Amino acid sequence: MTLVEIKSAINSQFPGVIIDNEELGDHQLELNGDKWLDIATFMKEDPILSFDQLECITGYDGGEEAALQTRYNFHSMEHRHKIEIIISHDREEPRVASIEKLWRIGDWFERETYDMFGIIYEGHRDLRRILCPDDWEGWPLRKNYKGQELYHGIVVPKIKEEDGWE
Amino acid sequence: MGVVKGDQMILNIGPQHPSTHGVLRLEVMTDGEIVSQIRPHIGYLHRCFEKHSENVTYEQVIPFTDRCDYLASMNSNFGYVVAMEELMEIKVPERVDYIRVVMGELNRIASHLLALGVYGLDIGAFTPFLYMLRDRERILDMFEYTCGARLLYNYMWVGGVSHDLPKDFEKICIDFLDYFEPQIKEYNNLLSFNKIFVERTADVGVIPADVAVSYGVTGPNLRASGVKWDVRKDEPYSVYDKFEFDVPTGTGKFGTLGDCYDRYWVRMLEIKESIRILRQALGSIPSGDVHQSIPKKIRPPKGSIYRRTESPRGDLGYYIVSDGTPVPFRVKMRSPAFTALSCLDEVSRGWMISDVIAILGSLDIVLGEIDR
Amino acid sequence: MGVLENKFQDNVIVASMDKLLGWARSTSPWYFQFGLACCAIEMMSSAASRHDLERIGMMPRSSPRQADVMIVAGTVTMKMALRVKKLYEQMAEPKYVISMGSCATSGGPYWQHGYHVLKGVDLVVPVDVYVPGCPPRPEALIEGLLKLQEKIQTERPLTRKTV
Amino acid sequence: MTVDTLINWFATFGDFPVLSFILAVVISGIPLFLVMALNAMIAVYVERKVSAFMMDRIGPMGQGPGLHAGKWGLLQTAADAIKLLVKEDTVPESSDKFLFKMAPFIIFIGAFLGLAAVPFSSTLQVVDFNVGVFYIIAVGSISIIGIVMAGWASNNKWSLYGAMRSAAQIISYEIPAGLSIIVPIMMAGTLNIQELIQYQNGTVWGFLPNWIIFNNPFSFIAFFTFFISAIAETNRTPFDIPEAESELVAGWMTEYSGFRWAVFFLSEYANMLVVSGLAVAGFLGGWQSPIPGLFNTGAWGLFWFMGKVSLLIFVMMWFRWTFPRLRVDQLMHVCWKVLIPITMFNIFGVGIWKLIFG
Repeated sequence: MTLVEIKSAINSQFPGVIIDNEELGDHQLELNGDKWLDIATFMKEDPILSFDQLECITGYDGGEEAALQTRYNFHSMEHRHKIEIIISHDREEPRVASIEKLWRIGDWFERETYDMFGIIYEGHRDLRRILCPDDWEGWPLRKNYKGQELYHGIVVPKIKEEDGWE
Repeated sequence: MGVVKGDQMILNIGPQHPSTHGVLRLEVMTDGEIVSQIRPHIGYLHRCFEKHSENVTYEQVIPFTDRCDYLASMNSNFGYVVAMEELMEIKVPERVDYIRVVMGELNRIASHLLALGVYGLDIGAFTPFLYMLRDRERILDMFEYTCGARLLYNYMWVGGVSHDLPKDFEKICIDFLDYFEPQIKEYNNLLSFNKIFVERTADVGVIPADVAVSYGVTGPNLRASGVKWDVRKDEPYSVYDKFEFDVPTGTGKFGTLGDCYDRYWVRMLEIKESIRILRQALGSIPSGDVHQSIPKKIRPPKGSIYRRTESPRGDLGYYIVSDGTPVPFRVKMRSPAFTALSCLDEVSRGWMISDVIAILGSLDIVLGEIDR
Repeated sequence: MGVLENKFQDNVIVASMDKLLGWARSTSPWYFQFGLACCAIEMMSSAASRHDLERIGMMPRSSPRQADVMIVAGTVTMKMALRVKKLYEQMAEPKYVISMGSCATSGGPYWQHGYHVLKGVDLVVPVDVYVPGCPPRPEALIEGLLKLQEKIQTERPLTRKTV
Repeated sequence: MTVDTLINWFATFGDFPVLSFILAVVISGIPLFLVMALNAMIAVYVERKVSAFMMDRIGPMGQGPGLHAGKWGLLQTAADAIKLLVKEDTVPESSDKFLFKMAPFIIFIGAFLGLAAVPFSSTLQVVDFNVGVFYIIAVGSISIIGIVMAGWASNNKWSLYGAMRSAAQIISYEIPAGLSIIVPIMMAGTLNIQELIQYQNGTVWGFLPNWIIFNNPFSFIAFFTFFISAIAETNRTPFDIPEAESELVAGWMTEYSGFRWAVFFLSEYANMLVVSGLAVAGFLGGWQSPIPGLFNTGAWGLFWFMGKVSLLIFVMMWFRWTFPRLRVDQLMHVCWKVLIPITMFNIFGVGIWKLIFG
């Protein structure tokens, strides 16, 4: 299926969720995040779409002014077509529905994005940090991230030049 | 992890343990020897690949991709440059494509050899591991001859490769293949058809096809479950569509479809397929300049791309966002070992501790790639 | 050891005993199977058929209690740093540490932007020999081990230390 | 025998039985300990070399700076032993310290007592019991107490798993081992090891030495069941699940360092010697020459005995570096559902055989 067909399939089921964005590429589709769980369920279970494989979840921080985004790459083993869904979140309080129960790998991918960007996936059963330690501070992949100075008494940043070592 | 009940005990495997293949920690809830739940803890090797890529130029990302999947660095490079070339719409000379395929397949053999050998080690067989490492050493020699590095190559560049093939490389490579092909029989006699090995792996840790797809398991692990999915065939990149090769899938050779033995055996068959590809590719490398289409300055147009390639562990995807500057805005690596590890909990429930080690080994994880 | 360590005046018998102990320790430095990252693969290669660490008497042990040399092979992250320290503390005296590769030595390529990477394992455990390289070749690791053996041989474990 | 001879010799000096008994035991015990240490050192060296050659390596070569470990690394194990002797003796804070310290000695005692009844030659045997075979099997299971103590006292989960696996394994495999060794006992009609070996004098089928293994088909099978059980009892691959390196780190030895750990090593190799010695005595003619009637006297006995034992130990090493490891339930399966029925059948078969041909 092409993007247009997928687009119309989603649009007929959930009118008005697709956000028009001229900058998007061939396989990309920007959606409104409010009904995301329902749309995802539809995308997985509809026999025409049948996106049975969640390829990747990418967190995205557009910078100070822009929004945080979650980008989902889906692929259908059955029909061999693919699509990328983009959902934007509020910067102050990034929240979106979790799709962890639909695709089991969503569990770890969402945990990773939470760990790196602080995007909260509502309904996730076990939303903890996955790569960084549990007591790590800040969201490392946000553009305004400042690394912490000490971690359990160990110096984190490189020792500065004025200390005589570069 | 649930509440520990009367007879249960939490066993902590790792981060330092001989068979966690790196620094993985498994929190295992056991009842005697039987495992009731596993909680993997990863991130002990989180080296901030994605943060680094946002701070260095596009060319400089390549050495970091090397270090992610350190067993198949060529394939990591390959995935990145394929994605970049698609983003920049560069057409590379055919010679470059052939060289890349040769290197990628050689590295696939090397990676599978290590995976199979270490798997033998997990089951308790010492000697096959050293035999396989001995033969892997010869592949590394060829890489060293080509680009000077043994393990982390930084060989494939956007638009080309760093060095042309050295003198007589084709002959050396064919010599190696002639030497190597009979060795597979030795491995089979020593390990694959060993009764104890079959007993330990057949019927253990079955991943049904639908579970595998839901967990995003790819590569040999998915194919062992019977799903015929290989990016080289289904979404061909480079010049893979010019070669004739089969995609081996699991057949339940000694047990159930999708068990540990199938995952082991699919890798063994893939080595043979790689040899087939290599023989075809080595016979027909066109001549040309490998540097001619390397751009002076890499400045991709604004936009983003998600491209996956077939690394020895499965679908290796790169999500690259460009904002028009020479520094990537965002690079995300979709790691196949990450998804493979995530299904460990579901697959190992009800098996014994020894089986958990067997299942973990059969998934062939590389922690560098999981934690990035 | 414990009670006997550094308790004796320097004389010819103590010196020969020192020499014997130094010889024994340097000849059988069993290393700790503790691979972290890329360098662990090269460590495996050096133990395998072609390079064969057992030639110089090294044997892998997977329990820290029985090992003498800890080869820190790879990047140490913040999450791992405290574990590395604990493993070092679990080893029995005399214990030695080899920092293999530039990641373990200084953070290596992850030095500048690695918010989660420990900038050198010497921030948590004392290091005896640094082996440069990313990753070091097996030959380089063996060179480092030979240097360590030389160092052990010059030690005077029994002789009282004079300041 | 040595002990008896010494006691008799002391008796010629006067009548002090207790003192002469103690003296005799000590005098024959010290060489036994030396044999044990020497055995471990040689066996470890050989094992490292054998494994290296099997793996396409060269093993310890004593390469290194300054004073290295001699030609071909011959002094390698000596260096290992000295190093382990002076290494720090760690006792974990949370362990049961008394049991932790005791365990190596218990294991050592098990191996040591077993060694005392091994017939190195027709005269070279520390004690010649009238129930020697039974005695070796019995003291062989003392070590299991030590293993369970070590595993429990370490307060480490790996150790606990190792100890529990080891207990289950050794106790289970005692049964097929015991049942297999009944075959030679039935044939020779004695429990005394020397008499058992004497029984194997002469030829069978005209040309083969009259070893029990060649005597009839049942005893032939019995040798293999005994050897397999013996490997399992010494925790060697493919039955090394108690110390399975890739699963349990180092099993019940995980928390031990330095010399206590070396004692474990010592006992393991002594155990190998004991079980191989028993297999040789029971099935392979003990110190009897393989060419009936020739080279059968004095020191030749020692040579033949050690030769056969070394062969069996070599086979054990060969197994170790070739085979993968079984799982716990498969191990039990092999023991209870395969070996024990076979050995039972064997005993029955030998009984019938003796009735008809004996």
